[in-house]
Amino acid sequence: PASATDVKITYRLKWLFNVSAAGDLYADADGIFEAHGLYVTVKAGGPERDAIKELELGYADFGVASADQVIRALSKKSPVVVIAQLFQTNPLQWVYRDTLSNIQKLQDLKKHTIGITYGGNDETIMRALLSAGGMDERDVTYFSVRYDYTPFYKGRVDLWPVYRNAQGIIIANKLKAAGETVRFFDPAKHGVQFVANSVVTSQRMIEKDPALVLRFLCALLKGWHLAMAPDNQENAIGIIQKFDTDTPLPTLIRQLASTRLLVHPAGTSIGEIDVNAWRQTEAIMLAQHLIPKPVEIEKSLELGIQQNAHQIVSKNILEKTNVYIEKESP
Amino acid sequence: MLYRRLYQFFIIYLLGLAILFTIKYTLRLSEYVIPAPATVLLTVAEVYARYSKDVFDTFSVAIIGQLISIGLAIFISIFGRHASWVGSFVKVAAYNVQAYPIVALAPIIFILLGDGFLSRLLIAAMICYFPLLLSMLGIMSEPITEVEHFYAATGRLRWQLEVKIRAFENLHKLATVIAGSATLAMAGTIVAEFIAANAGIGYSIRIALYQSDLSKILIALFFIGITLSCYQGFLEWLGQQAGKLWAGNA
Amino acid sequence: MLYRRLYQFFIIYLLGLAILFTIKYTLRLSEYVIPAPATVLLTVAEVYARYSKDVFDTFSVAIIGQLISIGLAIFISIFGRHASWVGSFVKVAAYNVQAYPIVALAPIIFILLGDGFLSRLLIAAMICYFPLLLSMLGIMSEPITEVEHFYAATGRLRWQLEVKIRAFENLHKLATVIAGSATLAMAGTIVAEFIAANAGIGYSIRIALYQSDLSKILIALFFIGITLSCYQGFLEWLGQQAGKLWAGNA
Amino acid sequence: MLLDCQDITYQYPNTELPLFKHLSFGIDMPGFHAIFGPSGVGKTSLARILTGQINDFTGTVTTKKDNSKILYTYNLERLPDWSSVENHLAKVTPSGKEDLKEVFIDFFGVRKIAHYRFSKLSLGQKNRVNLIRYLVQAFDVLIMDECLANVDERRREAIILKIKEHFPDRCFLYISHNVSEVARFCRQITILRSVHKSPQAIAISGLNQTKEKPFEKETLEKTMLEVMNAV
Amino acid sequence: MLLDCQDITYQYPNTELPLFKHLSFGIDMPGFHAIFGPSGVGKTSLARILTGQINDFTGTVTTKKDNSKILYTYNLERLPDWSSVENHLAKVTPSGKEDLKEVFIDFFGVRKIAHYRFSKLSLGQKNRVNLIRYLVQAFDVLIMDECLANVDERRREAIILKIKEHFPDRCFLYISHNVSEVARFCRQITILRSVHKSPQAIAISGLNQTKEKPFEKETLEKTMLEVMNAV
Ligand SMILES: Nc1ncnc2c1ncn2[C@@H]1O[C@H](COP(=O)(O)OP(=O)(O)OP(=O)(O)O)[C@@H](O)[C@H]1O
Ligand SMILES: Nc1ncnc2c1ncn2[C@@H]1O[C@H](COP(=O)(O)OP(=O)(O)OP(=O)(O)O)[C@@H](O)[C@H]1O
Ligand SMILES: [Mg+2]
Ligand SMILES: [Mg+2]
Repeated sequence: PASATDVKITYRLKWLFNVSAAGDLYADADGIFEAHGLYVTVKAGGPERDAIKELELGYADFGVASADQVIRALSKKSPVVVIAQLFQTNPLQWVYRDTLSNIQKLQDLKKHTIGITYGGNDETIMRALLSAGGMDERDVTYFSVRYDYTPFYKGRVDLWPVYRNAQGIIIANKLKAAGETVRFFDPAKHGVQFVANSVVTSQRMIEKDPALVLRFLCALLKGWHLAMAPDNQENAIGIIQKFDTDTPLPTLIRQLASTRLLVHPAGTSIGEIDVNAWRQTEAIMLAQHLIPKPVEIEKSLELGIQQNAHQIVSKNILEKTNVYIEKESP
Repeated sequence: MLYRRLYQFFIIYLLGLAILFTIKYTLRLSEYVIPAPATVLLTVAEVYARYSKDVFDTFSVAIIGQLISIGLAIFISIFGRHASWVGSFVKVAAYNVQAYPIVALAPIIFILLGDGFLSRLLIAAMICYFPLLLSMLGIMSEPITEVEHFYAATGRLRWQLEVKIRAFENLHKLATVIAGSATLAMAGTIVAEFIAANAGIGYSIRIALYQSDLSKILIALFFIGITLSCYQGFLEWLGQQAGKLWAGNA
Repeated sequence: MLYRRLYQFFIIYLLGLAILFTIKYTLRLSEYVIPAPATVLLTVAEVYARYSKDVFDTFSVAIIGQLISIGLAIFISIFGRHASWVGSFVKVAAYNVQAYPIVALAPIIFILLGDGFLSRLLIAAMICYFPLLLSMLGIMSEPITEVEHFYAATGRLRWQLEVKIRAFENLHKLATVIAGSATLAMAGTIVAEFIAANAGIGYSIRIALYQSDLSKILIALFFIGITLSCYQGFLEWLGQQAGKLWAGNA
Repeated sequence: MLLDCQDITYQYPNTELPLFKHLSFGIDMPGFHAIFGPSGVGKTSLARILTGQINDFTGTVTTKKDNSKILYTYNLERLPDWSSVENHLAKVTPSGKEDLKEVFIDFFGVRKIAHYRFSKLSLGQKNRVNLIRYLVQAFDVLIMDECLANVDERRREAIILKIKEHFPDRCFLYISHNVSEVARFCRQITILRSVHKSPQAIAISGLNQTKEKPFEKETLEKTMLEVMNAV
Repeated sequence: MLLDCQDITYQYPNTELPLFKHLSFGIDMPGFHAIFGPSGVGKTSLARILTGQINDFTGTVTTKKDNSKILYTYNLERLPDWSSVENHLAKVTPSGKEDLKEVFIDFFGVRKIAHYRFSKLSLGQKNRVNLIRYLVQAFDVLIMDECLANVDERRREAIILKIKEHFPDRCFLYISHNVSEVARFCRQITILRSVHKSPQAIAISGLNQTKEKPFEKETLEKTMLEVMNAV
């Protein structure tokens, strides 16, 4: 079976190579995949990319997709399963200047101009937040977000959606350089748990070769562990820099730090699938009619494999030796 | 003529669908990758009203955009038609601006014009005017001696006349290009809406893309295509009429 | 000729910068809206090597894309030049495909062709070929009686000859359009890269946008512009040579 | 009848009055014939009717063999400019006619400019080159519409005689404004007259001069007078 | 000297031999003059030298007043087709010349087609319309390069006489292949000869016929012979 021998695998990311893919890139560049007998092509993503579609078309074997993609796919009978959840906290947050009064409760959003990407999941999240706070669109002013940040820079928009760990840092720096400081508005802190990037593969793959899936996931999670390990920062940074040439080192360090908090917050394990968060995500999408009827998301969450992989990895991370291969191979 | 255009468009569109569906069923792809015919029909019922309105909205911007770009192209080709310093300068400028992908220019445009209608219009015009410019430059920089000789010899060949003569002699070519450029005006507007506006079919397409809802996109394409076919037909008819009028039923 | 093109490009580029900086300093826009000259210079030192490589990469794709689209345009205009059913069908098809914003088609293209070189090339060609098509259609559908009469009367006017005659009589116009279309090939490739996001200057621009780094974009535009000016100059020179050869120093 | 036009009536779209009204004329034997008439009377139009370029006329045009090949050449035609005149001539000369072509190239005096592109030629040179390529084609009737108008008289006469010598059994319709030339060299001169006159076409027989048979001055002047009065 | 060409030498780029070698000729009085010569000898080229369209020749072209206006018209010119012939003529007629224009329109026989677009006209009609617009311009010398070549002789003669009557003090250079016409109507006939002969240009005085002063047959034939031999 494939699991015994070396296998070629294509792994489609969600977005361009950057800190949000730290672990994936680490596993690739540090030879962890090879060590597991996997020859993985890691492909950058982008807004016009959809890992789930590529799974079906056979262009990819594993991929990273956001929860709303997964749920949409499921509601359209796409045979996709989740084998790990990369972000425990959704990095999608809203940046705002501290000249704006601190937003402590949802009602503080009232009257503000809020940037959203129409059709994007930031819109979904914001609507969820508003309804959670007993408000709706009329209580705020939406502003359509596009490639450039000028409206936020020029103060026409109060809150601007960013990926906390990537753009968030960059923008914070820019404004800092201009003597301004910013805060971030984190939906999670206000009870909206909307799952972000997760590792997905196809039903077919799980059934055909669960061992391979396990092996891949182990390698991947190991990559993430090492990428997130504070004492391993130099290596992690070095690797990310190879792929993300456009981000200066100091920024990168901050980005990595911030990513740690999202991927591995206290009391969680890396890759852990937060079933409740998934349920809430589904509920939100259902409430906003983004899916016609429930998809029973938990049926597609491969908790078993994930936990299994987690134990193996944390074990041989501690032993710092790769016992896994001997164990598995006959 | 128009009827032919229309049903030919239908044929093409259906052909496209056919191909997609074949792929779907041969590769056994889920609704998520390629929707089933039924789904598409359901979606039609759901969005046709909104989309046709959107398309119309986009279309009206496109028309204005096209008019502007025609003006622009005429203007530039009049300056650029000579091999003079100014001529080449104008040309270099026009060409370079064109080389820059709108998406890259967009931020700058928004800084200068703010977002909304104006930027939308400008982007549409920018995408549409270049082909016009190219053919007009070609036409305007080529003397028509048998006609121009007299005016030149008697010192009557002011640039307006020169332009008029060359345009008239190439009426047919101009008509083709202008009619065709409608397509680009439409595409341009859509792109503009895609990256900028909060209205129009381009905007709807972007949302459909985010929600990876191919059936909506297919429907959008249908409305775009049909609107355009009609407009095309109209423009060609107009061109013929204009030709008849100007050249006296020649 | 080429020198003029180049320094004219410099003038234009500097003009553009000047405007931006004046806006910056008059409106007191802070560093992050429009970077200061110093910042831009620093960024140059940082990225020029990589960007020039990227631009060259993009450029080479653009050239292939242009060649393809020239072929495509010739092919279609040959079919589309008659008012026949097929002619109009081909035209309707060509026009409609054009009307669809690439951004909307991209996902479908990726589904069909996967990502990488091919999709990139296709998108580039699609953006570049249309203006070529329009002028070629205009040219190919206009008979040149004084020349064609003999061949028609003696039953020698096969379509190859017809095309040859019409192309030759409009050599100058064709040269203009082809030279100009290089611009679009470039823009097309950049857009393709922007969407496909895997290589070339388009990819770099996307990242720069994502990081809202205007100075990087400005530098990218500079490299694009300079490459293009050279290529333009080369093409025009080529066109003149071809003309001389074919028309015998006419 | 080699060529027979019966009762032809034609009016150009949006013009006041018809150009031809019940026009009839015929050519019953081969030879070098003329269509003569004042400028604007309809010679070119008639030619375009005979060749079918105009087909919304009433009346009938019949030829002896119903597949008779009628060629029409006029003085504004151009050869493509992408290669030399001689190349073009070579290309369009049917096999078997090469020698004839060479004869004409020499005799028409275009040998020394045969390596030029067409656009470089003088008007008269253009006329001659263009005529050559028609003469080497297969045809039953060749309508020459002022296609020697810009050649000097001496050369033109020589050319006409040469044509008559080489194609005794073909039918030529020579359209020219040179009375004496028409009177001297043509066999039948069909005179087109304005639409008000009837019959609109009158046939006069010319001197039909050939190398062998020169002409007498008196008869020439008689014929010329006849022609001028007929117009 | 109204117009004086001294020692003109010219060769077209990439041709074997020069077209003109030390060509000299002059026109010393106004009137209706001719430039005559076989097709391809260089009449049109000479005209383009006189009007400065060709300027890389050696030698000198001088005119009496150094701002003399030399106009050149040839038989392939077209009027724009976007409005009727009469509109165009009206547009380009300088104020004061309107009556003259009307006279010509009638006399040249283009009145009844004056409301057509140019493209609809017959060759001869085109020739005449085109000539009219030049005649009403201000000029000292008008070079007419075969610009009546497609008009019937009767009308052409009438037109020439009319021109001579209206412009006794202007200078015309009439380029035509019609020997008798040239001999009859022209004052000075400058004969262009091939570059091998020298002098390359010979002046012969024509009968210079006018309405008042008809011509004798014998002198005409003498002159024609003279011309033909000079060529
Ligand atoms: N396409 C057209 N539409 C309308 N009228 C036309 C058209 N073509 C020609 N005519 C008119 O028909 C008449 C005859 O034209 P045609 O060219 O046959 O004369 P022609 O005998 O050849 O004269 P010429 O000797 O000057 O060439 C002219 O009065 C012309 O104005
Ligand atoms: N642009 C050119 N390049 C090279 N040779 C040329 C060019 N134009 C004309 N010639 C040659 O110069 C000679 C004279 O041409 P030109 O037109 O002056 O003769 P022409 O006297 O007007 O003849 P025609 O009576 O036939 O009009 C011809 O042999 C022609 O081939
Ligand atoms: Mg005629
Ligand atoms: Mg000439």
